[in-house]
Amino acid sequence: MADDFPEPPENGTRLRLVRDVLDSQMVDRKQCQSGKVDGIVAELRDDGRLVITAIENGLPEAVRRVSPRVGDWIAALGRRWGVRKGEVYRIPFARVRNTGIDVRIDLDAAATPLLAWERWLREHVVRRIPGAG
Amino acid sequence: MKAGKVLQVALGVLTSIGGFLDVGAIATAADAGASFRFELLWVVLVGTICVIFLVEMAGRLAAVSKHSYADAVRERFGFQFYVWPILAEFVVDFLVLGAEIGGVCIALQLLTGVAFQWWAIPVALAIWLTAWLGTFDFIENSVALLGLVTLAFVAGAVVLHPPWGEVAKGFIPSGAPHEPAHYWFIAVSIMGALISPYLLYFYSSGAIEDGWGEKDLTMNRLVAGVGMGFGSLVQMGVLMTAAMVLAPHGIRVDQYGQIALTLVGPFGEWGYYLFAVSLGITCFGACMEQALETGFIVSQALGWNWGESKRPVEAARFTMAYTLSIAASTLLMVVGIDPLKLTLFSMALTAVMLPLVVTPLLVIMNDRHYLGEHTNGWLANGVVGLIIGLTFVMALVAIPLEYLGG
Amino acid sequence: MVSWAATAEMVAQRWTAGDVPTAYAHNTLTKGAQEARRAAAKLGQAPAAPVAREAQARYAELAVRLARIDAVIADDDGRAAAGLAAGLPAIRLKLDRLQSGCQAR
Amino acid sequence: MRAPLKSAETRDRPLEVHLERLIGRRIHDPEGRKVGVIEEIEAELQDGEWVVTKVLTGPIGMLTRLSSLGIGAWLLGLLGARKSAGGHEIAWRDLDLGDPMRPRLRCPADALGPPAAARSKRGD
Repeated sequence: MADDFPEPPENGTRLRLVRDVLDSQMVDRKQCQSGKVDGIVAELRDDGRLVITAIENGLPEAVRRVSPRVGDWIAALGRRWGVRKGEVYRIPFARVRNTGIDVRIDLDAAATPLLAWERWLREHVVRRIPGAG
Repeated sequence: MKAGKVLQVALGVLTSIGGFLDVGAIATAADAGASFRFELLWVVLVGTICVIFLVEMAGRLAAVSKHSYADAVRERFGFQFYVWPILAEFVVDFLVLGAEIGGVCIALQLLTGVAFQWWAIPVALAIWLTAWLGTFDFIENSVALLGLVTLAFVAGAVVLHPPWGEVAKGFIPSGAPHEPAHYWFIAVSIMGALISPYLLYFYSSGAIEDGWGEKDLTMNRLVAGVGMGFGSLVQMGVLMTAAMVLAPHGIRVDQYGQIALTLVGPFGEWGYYLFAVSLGITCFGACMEQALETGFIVSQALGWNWGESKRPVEAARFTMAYTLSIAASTLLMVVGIDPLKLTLFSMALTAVMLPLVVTPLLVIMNDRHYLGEHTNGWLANGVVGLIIGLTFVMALVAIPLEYLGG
Repeated sequence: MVSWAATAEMVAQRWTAGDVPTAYAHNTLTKGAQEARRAAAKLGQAPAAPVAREAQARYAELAVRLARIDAVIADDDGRAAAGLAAGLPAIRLKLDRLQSGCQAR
Repeated sequence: MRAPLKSAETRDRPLEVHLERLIGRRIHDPEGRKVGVIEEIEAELQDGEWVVTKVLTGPIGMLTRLSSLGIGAWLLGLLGARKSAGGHEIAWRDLDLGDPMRPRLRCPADALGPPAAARSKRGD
């Protein structure tokens, strides 16, 4: 855990998932903008409880909320040409902290597929143009 | 207020004046003056008041929450709502950027006589290079300060000795003296050009680029009120010169080249080149804003790292977004679409999508998570409510009016 | 179309006064002549009402005159341009009357 | 990256639910009567695990999601919408998510009690 990464909340804390988590900006351990929360995954346990296991990031998942067919189509496009192969990336909910408006995620986004497009464009396109910095 | 702060406010006001005009504002104001003399001045005034409130709110939202309007709309209304305004904004950006590039090309055609299509690619390269190498501050301040040349329209209007009585009457809202369809079509186009969605998206992103905080709220209000207020004088200057030079001869605006005559009237040969330079600089500044805005809304909608103040390497996806946007819009000019027709069409399209963009503002500006204790007062809420009502009316009448009076 | 006639008239005057460059005058006059020809052709398809025939003739006359002004300007002949431009107001008035005549009916 | 599921694991893996796709779904009670549209989902931290506790429906749910109970309630009042048309807070155990796409209420609609009024003035 990074030093400034927020501590886990105490028991009994309540969370409004749509307002406070879904579509929120994800900020990683190094304060880097790492995408939006496109989905929230939960598991229906045998004892009937619905436990939240992860949040998801990926354009196909966001678009599926508008139209499942178009979402699947984008995922197929991604599989053929995408840098992330149309995969939706999951972050365990234990690594997620809701702080005010943004959502902090306890990982280094640069080492995950979250910034795959950023890395690919930087190495294959941007760095090759003079003045890119 | 400390000296540094005063300088910052002065710079903010000057850049608002220099950056106020764009191709839409010039085309609609000249058309209004040529067709109805001073009758439509009140529309520019009402539009400017709306702009002042919208710009102040966009700046306040970003200064307090460090989030832009695009961020806030997606976070609060969800992707399934936000995908529609952003797709509509893409189409409008694509067209308006094409029209702005067209404005620069026309200016170069006026200066050199070489047809405007030939200038499309060089202009696109100049825009891209400025965005690639420049920082947000450099672009905003340099281009907008050059934009002060547009004060030539104000000077032109004064030199022509306008009938001040008739001018004053023009500020009182009135019905159409003749050709009602054309009258209300221009009125909607003026409002569409002034209250454009990019205001909310661009100004909130700009406040974040400039690193504004709660201590800058007073400056935000001054820059919005004084800057935009004086900025509208320039647009009124365009309208008044057209009213005094074109209207008496029954010249209607069908082509940008005709608008050059508005400054040739008061300043002769000087006026011709002043117009060309004003058009070129104004549209170049607007090109920079439109191209960056495309980068802003994509990045903020999908949560990417973004920022014109960052080097391209530090925000690869953001820079690719505005690069593709410039390339795509340039095709419109290479193909030789008439910039004035493209401008008026994109103004009408803007009017149709405005409600989708402005309505969420009423919710967000009253959200304590974003604004803390700086949420809207009853006045601001009242004005936003009026603006939303206005945008719904404009959306309903824009297309029929384009057909009837366009 | 009256607007284009008036534009051409102002451009020709401003050109002779040296206020606008030749290329600008050429672009504007060519565009005006093109619009006049298009208006004449459109009227050509309309039913042969006398007013339509009259308007078509005036548009054709306007197109020819604008092309001739453009030509003399290209030859840098200021006096000829001014002379030809002097005939424009007459055409414009006729077009005005025809247009308001049509609207009145 | 999700590890590919091994065949043994798929059989006894608990049912997975995408909560974001529940938003906007209409809930029906056992007799098929409409109860309301899901607008917000609330969870609570219980022994290290976030457990879904209740679902909010109707305008109140949406206004809570937009965190604009204050302006929202004023607008609803302006539009003459009766406060009682606020929507419901449905406890999780009263919901049957056998088919996540068609959430059903386990008890009849009227057993839910009166709809929640827009309580807090300032958007909490």
